[in-house]
Amino acid sequence: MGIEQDNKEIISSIRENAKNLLSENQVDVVIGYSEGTVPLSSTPIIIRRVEDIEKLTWNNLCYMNLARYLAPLMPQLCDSEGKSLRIGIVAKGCVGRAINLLAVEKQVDLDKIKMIGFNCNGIVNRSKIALEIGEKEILEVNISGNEIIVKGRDWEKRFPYDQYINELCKVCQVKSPSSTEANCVGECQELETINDEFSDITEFETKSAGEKWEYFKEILQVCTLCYSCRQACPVCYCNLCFVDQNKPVWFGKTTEYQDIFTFHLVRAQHLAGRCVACGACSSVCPVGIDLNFITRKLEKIVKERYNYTSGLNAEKVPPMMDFKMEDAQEFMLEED
Amino acid sequence: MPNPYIPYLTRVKSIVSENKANDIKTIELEFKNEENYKEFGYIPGQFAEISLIGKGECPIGIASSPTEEGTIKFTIKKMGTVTSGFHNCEVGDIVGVRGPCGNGWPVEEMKGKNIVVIGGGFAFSTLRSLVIYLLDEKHRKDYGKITVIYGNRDPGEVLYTDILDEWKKRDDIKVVLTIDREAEGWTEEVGFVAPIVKKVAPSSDNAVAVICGPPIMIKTSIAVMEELNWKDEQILNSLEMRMKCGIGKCGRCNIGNRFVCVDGPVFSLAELKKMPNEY
Amino acid sequence: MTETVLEEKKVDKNWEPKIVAFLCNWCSYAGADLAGVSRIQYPPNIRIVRVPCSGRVNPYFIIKSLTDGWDGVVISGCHPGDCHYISGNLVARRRFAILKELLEFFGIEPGRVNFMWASAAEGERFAVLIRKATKIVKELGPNTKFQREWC
Amino acid sequence: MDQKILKKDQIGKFYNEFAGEYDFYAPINKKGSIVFEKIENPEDIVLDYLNSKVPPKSVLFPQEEVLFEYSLDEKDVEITDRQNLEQKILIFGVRPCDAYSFELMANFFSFHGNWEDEIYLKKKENSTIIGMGCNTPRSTCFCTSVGGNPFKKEDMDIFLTDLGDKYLVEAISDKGKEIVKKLSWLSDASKDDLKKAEDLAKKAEEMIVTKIDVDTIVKNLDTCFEHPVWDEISESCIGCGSCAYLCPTCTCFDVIDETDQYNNRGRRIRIWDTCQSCLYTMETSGHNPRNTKIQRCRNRIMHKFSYYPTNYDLLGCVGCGRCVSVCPANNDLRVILKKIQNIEKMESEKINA
Repeated sequence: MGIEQDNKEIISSIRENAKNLLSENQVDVVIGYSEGTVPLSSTPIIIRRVEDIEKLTWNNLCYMNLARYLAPLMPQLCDSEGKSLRIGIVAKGCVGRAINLLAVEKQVDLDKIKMIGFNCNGIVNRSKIALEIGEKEILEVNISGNEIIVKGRDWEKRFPYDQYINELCKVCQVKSPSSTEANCVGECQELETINDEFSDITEFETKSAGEKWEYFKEILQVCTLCYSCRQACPVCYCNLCFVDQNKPVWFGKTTEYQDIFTFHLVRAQHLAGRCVACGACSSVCPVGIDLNFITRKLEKIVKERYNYTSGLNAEKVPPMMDFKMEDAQEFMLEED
Repeated sequence: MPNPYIPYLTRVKSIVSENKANDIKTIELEFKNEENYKEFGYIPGQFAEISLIGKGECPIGIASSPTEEGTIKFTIKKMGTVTSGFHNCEVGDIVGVRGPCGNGWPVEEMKGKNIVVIGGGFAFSTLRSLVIYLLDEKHRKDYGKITVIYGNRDPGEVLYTDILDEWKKRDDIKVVLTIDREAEGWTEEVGFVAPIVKKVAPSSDNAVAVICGPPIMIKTSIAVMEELNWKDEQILNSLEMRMKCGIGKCGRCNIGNRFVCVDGPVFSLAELKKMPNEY
Repeated sequence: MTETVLEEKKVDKNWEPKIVAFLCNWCSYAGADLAGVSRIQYPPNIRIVRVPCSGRVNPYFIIKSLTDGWDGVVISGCHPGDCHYISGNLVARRRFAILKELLEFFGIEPGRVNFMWASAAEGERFAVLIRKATKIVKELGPNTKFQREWC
Repeated sequence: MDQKILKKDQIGKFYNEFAGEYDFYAPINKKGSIVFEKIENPEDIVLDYLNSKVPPKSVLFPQEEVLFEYSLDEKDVEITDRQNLEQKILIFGVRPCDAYSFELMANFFSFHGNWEDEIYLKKKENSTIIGMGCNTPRSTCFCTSVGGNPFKKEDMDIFLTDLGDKYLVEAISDKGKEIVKKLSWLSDASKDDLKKAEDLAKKAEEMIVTKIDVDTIVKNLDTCFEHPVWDEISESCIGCGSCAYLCPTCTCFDVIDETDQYNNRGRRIRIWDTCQSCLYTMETSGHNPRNTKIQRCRNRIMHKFSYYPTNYDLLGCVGCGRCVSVCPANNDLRVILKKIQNIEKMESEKINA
């Protein structure tokens, strides 16, 4: 069974469920993905009428995390009085995780949200492909069998699917939303805990401080501080981001490395125990920085220290909102 | 032309606290290099980008009138980083001034007309500038009757009390002060600005009204003026917008295709009605 | 040993690190006070910022201190369980744990930022720990990572 | 004869002719993205590229630019103007759309007579633009719809056509003619070369398939400020700044003071800013005239396709397609424009239905 067949089944199940929700008047709108207009992309779309259901689609380029559109709530998702409409949302595993986390943080009202769950089969690593293709224009991307077929004007290149999906997707254990039947139609599961693999991070940790500094300097120096990563992140919803605060001005906004570095460092700190491993930040980065590498470190810390994985359910309190008397404190300075 | 982002350097000559809450101060600046004052030549209603070097810059309406020669004044309310910085200033501190920016009140076109000045709160600063300009010996004969209606929240908030007292003594200007709610010792009008305008009912014959204040005051006053048969062209407004450069380059103060910092801040109601409602 | 390290880094032997210390009002600040009153010597490299509680120390403070060029940061609060605000230091501890690992991950020497507990009665302990922190930072040499080109 | 030939293996020699006198900017490959940077080694120059990721506006209007420097004393301040405006700049390998964007920006920065942006204009005046035709425009390009052309030569000083292993060199402006005259070692172009260049130009133009009726759009925008189409257009926008940052004609900036507090000195700089950011128009009082995504998206489109035509009689878009290919949410400008173009049609359909 190839990816193509998978996707066909996913699309038909999404459309079927979305249609039922809309026609039975269980929801007012459905947020989903539609076919992108340029290769290696897809467009989030809001469906209001059953007639438009055919616009919904799924391919392995639906990298945006749709929970982004829930918090902060857009005017398009509100009624005339500014109250939230009932929303159906096409949810892969990480969208489900984001919604759960937003619910824990009291940012969304789960009663008004219906997830349309399905078993996600991975997201193509678009920056990796774009990087390998280099300065040639990609005109078409198809996924067939177990290959990603990339076509240009007079060339074609094939990539093995399982190697060219996001690193996160390779080790993903939450493929469908972790949710109860009440909040979800379609595929869902109830997860207590997962055991993530962090071999790449562990390997990196063995490097010296100097090497690490140089590595990040190398990968972050192309950052243009467009803040796409922040904007695409489903759990970055502050009204006033720390980089924009001016009373006091915490950090500079120039493209000098020091400022880029502090932005990414502090952004990462804010995602401790909150990152839902959707990879949206990496996928949207216009210069192709693998930001997930940083947030995965956070996941690892939180997992190791507090045995917590974000967004598996809408009850468990995230570690940064909690504390225990017996938390490890081996890092504290002690007398010899 | 030289680098337009470089400010003139001035020194703080005096600082006056204007209200009871002590969050509005008038700062008087004198140019470090006196010749700059001539270059600066401004008209009432214009603003300047004033900066504390190292802290930042902000656009503030010029409160002094060009007829008060030698120095310029700004009335500043403590709001953000830069304005708070100004509140911590001492006499002798250096302040950067860039400008004058904007179009200002059209004092030339207003010649020969009766003038109604409606202001509210601390937005009265550019109106102070205008009235002093009009009352100056050189200009007084060019203009007709002057009526000033000035509203505030409470008596402690009334700015420029000395000057207002002076004006009240004169017979060629009518000054109506009002506060929102009754207060002890207050002998003048009580009520919002709009109903007071209605009560005073300035005639629209050969007249111009200049309005500056909080958005809600502008809105309600305009409604009253329309009731009193004022035409859109006779009503002038001074708008506010966020600005950085003050010279039409940084892009943030556009309302439709007009930039508040160079095409404004003074727009007639007729012009405003043509612009999208994005201010 | 410190001196050989500094030599390798081509730093002036007389160089002394500048360390900013965020001390909680109820324990560590009093501890520092006690150390002073009891005439227990500790290095003069630290500049103290008194905060109401170690829970008040926003990670921004620490990162901003480093980017502003301080050579080291010390944060000290009450021992777990002794917090004047009951749990402020426990909340802070989680934050610090993550920040510490994260800074290390980004390649900032772990010794730049040091956390410790010291109660109001522990003047001696406070002095010992400050001595230790100063030694660690001195061995690391000046914090030049955030030096800007134009400065 | 005006047309000359520059062989691709002579690029090093070409570079050396200018390196001393000019700051030589050319496209380089920086971690997989093509950007224009100052060249130290001619071998870094990338010759085979579609178009740069970051537009060459970054040369004349860099992401961060010093406005002036200052030193602070206890009670005094000294301001030093920036010094290096007289430096001659040469930008090599600019595509026609981007070359046109320099003209647009010059128009913008010199608008409002009293206040010209001397920094940009001076730099523009001192720069020489060596452009290059687009043999293979991208599928996202639509320069022909906005008055451009993959082989438009007007806005350049020297125009190059890629003929495989060599370039056809044409001097366009007087400045360019002077330079070509100096480069006496360039060989003359043959008739074949000219013919080939002509064919390439024709082929390139045919390759641009996106056709947008800009006149209708400009006309429609006059009346559709409150139209519900904007809800739809802004639906998928996430409010990042990529489109504005990578747009060759976006000029908005923020001004900040940076102080080196231990040395009592600092500098006032401007950095790129974007109207898509919520805080962009937020006033200190808390009032925000463009508070919602709908208004911000509308402002961006209106600015380029309505305010620019009204103010300067020019379009604010050069059709480079960068925003189309870079938008994380794939909020395609071409689709947006089509929607606006079809507003009347949509409405009549609604009435019929």
